[in-house]
Amino acid sequence: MLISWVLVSLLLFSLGIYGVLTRRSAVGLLISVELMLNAAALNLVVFNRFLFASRMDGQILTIFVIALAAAEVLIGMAILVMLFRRKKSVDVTQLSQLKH
Amino acid sequence: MIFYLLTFVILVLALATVLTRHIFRSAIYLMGVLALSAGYYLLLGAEFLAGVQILVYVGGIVVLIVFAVMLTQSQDLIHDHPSRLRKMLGFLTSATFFGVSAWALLNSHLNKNIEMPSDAQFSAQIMGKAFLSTEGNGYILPFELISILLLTVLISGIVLAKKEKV
Amino acid sequence: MHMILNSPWIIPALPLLSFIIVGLFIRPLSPKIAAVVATLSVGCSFLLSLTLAWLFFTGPNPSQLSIPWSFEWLRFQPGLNIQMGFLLDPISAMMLVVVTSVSFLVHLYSMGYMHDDPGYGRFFTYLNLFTFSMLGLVISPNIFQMYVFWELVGVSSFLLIGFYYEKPSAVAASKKAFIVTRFADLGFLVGILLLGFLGYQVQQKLGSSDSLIAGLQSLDFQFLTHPTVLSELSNTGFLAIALVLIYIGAAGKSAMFPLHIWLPDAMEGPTPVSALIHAATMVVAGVYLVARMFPAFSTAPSALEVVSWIGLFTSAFAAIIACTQDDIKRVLAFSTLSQLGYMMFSLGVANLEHPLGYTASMFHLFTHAFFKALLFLGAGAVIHAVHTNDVWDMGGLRKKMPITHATFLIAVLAIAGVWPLAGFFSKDEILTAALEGGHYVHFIGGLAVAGLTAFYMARIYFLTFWGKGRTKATDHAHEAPFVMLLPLLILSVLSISAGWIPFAQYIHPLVQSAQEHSGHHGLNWTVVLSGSSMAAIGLLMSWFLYAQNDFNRVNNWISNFQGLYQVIKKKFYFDEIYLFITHKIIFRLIAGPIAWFDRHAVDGSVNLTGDAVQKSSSIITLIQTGQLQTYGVWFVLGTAVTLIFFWMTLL
Amino acid sequence: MGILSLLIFIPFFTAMGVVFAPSPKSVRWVSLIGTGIHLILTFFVTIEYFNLASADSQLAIQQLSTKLYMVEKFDWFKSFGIQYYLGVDGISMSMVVLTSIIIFTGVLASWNVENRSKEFFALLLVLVTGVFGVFLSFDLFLFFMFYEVAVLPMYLLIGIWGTGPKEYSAMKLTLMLMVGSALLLVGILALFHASGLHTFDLIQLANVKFPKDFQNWVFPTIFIGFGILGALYPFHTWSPDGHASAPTAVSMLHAGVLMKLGGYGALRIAVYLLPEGAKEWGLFFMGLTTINILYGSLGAIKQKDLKYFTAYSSVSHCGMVLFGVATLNLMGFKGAVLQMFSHGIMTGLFFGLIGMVYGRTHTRIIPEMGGLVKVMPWLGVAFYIGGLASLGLPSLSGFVAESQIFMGGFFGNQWHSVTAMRVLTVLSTMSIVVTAVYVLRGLGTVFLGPIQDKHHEELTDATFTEKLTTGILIFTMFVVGIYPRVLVDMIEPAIYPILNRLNM
Repeated sequence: MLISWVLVSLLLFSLGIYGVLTRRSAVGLLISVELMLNAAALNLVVFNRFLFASRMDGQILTIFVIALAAAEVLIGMAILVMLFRRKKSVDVTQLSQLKH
Repeated sequence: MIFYLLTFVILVLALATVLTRHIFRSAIYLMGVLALSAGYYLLLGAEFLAGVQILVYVGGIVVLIVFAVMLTQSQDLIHDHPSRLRKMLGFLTSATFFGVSAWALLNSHLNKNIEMPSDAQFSAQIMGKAFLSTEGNGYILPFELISILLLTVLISGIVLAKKEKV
Repeated sequence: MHMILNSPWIIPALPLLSFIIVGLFIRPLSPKIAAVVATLSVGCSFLLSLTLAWLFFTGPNPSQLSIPWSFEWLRFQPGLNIQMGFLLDPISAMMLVVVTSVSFLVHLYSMGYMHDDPGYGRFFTYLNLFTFSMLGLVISPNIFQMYVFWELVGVSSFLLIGFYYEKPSAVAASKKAFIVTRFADLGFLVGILLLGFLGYQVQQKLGSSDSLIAGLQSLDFQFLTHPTVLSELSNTGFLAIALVLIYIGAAGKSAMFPLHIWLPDAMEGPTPVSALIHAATMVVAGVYLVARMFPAFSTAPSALEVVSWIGLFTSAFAAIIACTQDDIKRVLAFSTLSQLGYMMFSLGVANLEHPLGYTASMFHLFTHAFFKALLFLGAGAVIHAVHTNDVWDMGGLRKKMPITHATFLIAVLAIAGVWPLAGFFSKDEILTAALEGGHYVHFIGGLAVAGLTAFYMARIYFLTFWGKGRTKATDHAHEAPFVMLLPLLILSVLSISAGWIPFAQYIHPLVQSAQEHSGHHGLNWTVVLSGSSMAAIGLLMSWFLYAQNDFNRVNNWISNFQGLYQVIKKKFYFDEIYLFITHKIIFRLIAGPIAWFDRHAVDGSVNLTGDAVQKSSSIITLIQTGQLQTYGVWFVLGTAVTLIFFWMTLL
Repeated sequence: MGILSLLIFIPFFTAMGVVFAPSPKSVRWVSLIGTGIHLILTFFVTIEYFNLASADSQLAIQQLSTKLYMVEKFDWFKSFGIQYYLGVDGISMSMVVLTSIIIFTGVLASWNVENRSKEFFALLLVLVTGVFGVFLSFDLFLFFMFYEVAVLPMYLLIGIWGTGPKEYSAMKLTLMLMVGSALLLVGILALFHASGLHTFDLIQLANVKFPKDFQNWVFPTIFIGFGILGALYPFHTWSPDGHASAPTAVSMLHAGVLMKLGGYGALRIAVYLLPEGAKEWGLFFMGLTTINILYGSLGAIKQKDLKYFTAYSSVSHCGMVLFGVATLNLMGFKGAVLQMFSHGIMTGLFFGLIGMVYGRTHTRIIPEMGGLVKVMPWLGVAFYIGGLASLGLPSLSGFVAESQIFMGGFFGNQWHSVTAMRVLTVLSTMSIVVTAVYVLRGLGTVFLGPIQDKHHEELTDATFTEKLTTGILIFTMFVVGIYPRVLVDMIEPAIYPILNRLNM
């Protein structure tokens, strides 16, 4: 049934949010973001399959999502490396120069 | 039936990725989740998608994450144990989010038991044609854009991570 | 000759003109010419006012009040327009003559007295300003214009007292004089406001019925002294209060009891100033005001009571203090105070039925102006010679300054009330008025004061002119220059002859009703005898104590009631009391806290709002921890809450 | 471009001229010429006004709506009913004359402003443009726009060229005036909507009979909005600080003219458009302003700094203006406008002189100075004339205004209890004594007595420009003092419409 599929992806998405908000290390943060992206992509495919079975748009979009996820992780990692080199740690809680 | 099994396993793995203190182990669990969601795609009849998922996600992105974990092997953060307050706040936020969206979903019109239609004809040809067709709902423009995007990301990734001239 | 009658405004205009011209243009160039021009202008206005008075008194209706010239100055309300004009009636003509004559003589005198003073030109400009404002006050047809010139007179006295502006005591004295008179003017202003309001209502009511009243404005003297108006006013009940308020103004200017403290200190000014302002003209303005409002006062007997009692008390009070003072000018100041008290209480005892008191007071004002001016100028000549005010440093000047001595002696006898001189007649009139009016207390008080006056005046006379010179300065004292002596001589002639002018025939309250005037029915012999005997006793006493040049008798007198003597010498400590009230109470206990309150409470509350905003904003900034996760939390929670909120409203 | 628009925008063009002036020295001359031309033009406009207005001064008594002359009226924002509506009647004419004199003498007084004189004069002239705009505009929106133009340059002028805690006081001054104009805006918009006429035109709005309880809340809002600028009691604290740290010309202009906007607006908008509200709140504000008068003068006794001394005295005198407005009768209004004029001139003179004395002795603390009259007689005499005018000496303008206000307060009106008004009037008449005390004490210590400070001996007397400045102001005070009909005839016809509307 559609609702159970959507609930699952929603649950995955919330876990991703939990991960983003609590992880202290930047890498952990990226991992949770990946999780959220994957849940969103799943949701797309589910809706395409259940509601618009005759069309392919959902899946095409998922491919784009996957491509974007890749690009995002790459940039994330590059920044992470730079950060690590500067701060000698990837603890997100120390990055608070934007306070005021 | 398979659906429930798969869901149970994925949820356990997802919980593990989020909760484990050890970053490396969480990367591995992430790989598990992504692989099993490829299974989902198979269940939904999108074989090509499942292949892509396995290839790109699991093969590419997770490997990249593992590299990153190896590279930033700083002593203090092997065990990422967030403070109680952060856990509490994080849990509270995700719980409210889940509660509100689930409540919205259950009350919305999606709640009717919509069965999976049987006559779905998915195939890679149709998807390929759709990617390159120019009229109607063709995806030629996003297709080109995504390629440019990937190119810039590649270059900038290298530039960013280059070691500064000391 | 008749030109002066229909355009009399020239008299005040001349001093004003010379004030402006001398003040702005001539003074910086050459003080000498400035002095000459100033004196000439006052001289001409003196001659003009003399002819005006002569024409008026020998003219067709000598006792008729008329306003030959006026223009509309300020419009308050349709029924309340203030005219600036010239009022001609017996007392204003008399006052014109007095003011201009004394002022002219003082101008002449101060040419000599102020000869080597750096502010020579400035002195004459101030004198001219004073003469102008005094003349303006005397001729004002309504009480508002009188208030205007009242203030101007106050300012010019402030300027003249504070003439030696380097001396801090002179500055303090001028400040004190101005503030005390200003305080009295407050009462005067409130009186005018009340009177204006009452008059306005009566004018509205009576205006329709009586054509004469309709023409008048509610602050004009003609209106305020009109019998029907007065009867209307008196039954509003407020008339007495208004008149007492106005009397406060008069009391302040004539230095009556509670507000007398500024006159002794006003002696800081140069002597010609004291002669002109604090003897002959300004201080008399209060008496003139009460005389001008006399019909109103007599319809409110309670107000008259106040006037008479304060007058009597002041004259007695000042006479007692005068006996103990050492500074010659302060003695004269207190004697002026007591003579003013005389005039006030003589007005107080009079009323419309038997107006002898009114005539007597005016007569005394007239004569007093001359002999008191003479006394001051004589004292000025003495001070000019020995350069000190203290009587105990003088002595034996009889031989060195014969003319000054002679004129001073005449003035002393005049003020003491010895027979042929002016003082005798006017004082005797006052005492008869008190006696006939049935005010026995006033009569006895008056007699006692007459005795005391004779005593302290003779004391001063003997201490300065008789006995041996007590200090070196008296040895080479020399007679004053001629330009100072001339006014002395003229004044002494006036002091002698003024008594013989048949005053009662001309000066009496202008009662519209054709009531026949009680003629000048000879001297009341009982009063003459008692008055002269009291004067004689006073003279002998001081001859006995002070003339023999050995003062042990005086000293042992003083020694046995030492305490009382000190209290009197310190002028009953009134100066200290007033100083205490103003500095301690007003400045420290009221002005201080207000300034503090303003700085901290009101200003503080403004800053408080500023700080409150500051603090609340700093609390809000706590959310900005700079960490991404916190923003995520607030973001998601925020959206969730708003979603829930909207759903609540939708369901 | 009618005469009135010219009157408003000459200072603005001079400001532009100043910006393009070649050398800093020529900046002063350009602004002087500009304001000079303006003064002459004002003179001609007054003559023009007199022979226009004298024709119907008799029938002014029964008029219900203000009779305007030299009107310029054309649409601006048609959709909102906003018009560019200029006109002049007795009250605004006297205010324009006052401002023109003050700005001319202000420019003269700030003759030796050295740093960034270009911006200084430009800002000063823009400020004056706003003030002229306020006095001549009869469209509420235009009024408010010019009101803002008048208030805003204040911040920069005090913040940059001031002395002492200039940032703090500039900030405080501007913020408090902004609160005032916020209240004002609320009032104006309330009027606009409640009238239903879809227009901001003052004259038309006056004919609308606003409901009583509407007036009961809008009147205090507008009155307090203007009161804040007119130094009403609790909101006056910006005045001492603001004036103390403002440069001479700015505080001359501010105390002399800007505080009059408060009084003018209270009379023109608050009382004229909302008579019922005025009757309701009249006694309350009269009580408040009595505190204002006494409080200001008593506060001034203890002040050590000359500028605070004058600021407190202007708080007390502006209180008298609002007192006159609150009496709601002919003499009160006339007295209020007269007091605005005379106080404007007086404070202009005072602050100008303080600037000149400060330029010489470099101290404004009263006890530190003494016996200056021997060294600078002209300034001493001018200071004393200003002081005597402020304590209400007849033959000077102060007395004429104060006597009108006190007489008005004493005569009362038929809506408030006359005894209460009389008590308040007597209380505020006491201020003439307190003013005398602090004026004489202050000036006595500064100018009379022996010279305390050795190197005060070789100070110089007034230069020509300073003599000109003080001369003009003193001459005006004497003219109004000796022959007040000059002003009274101008103001009285304009007061009657406001009065008739109250009695309607």
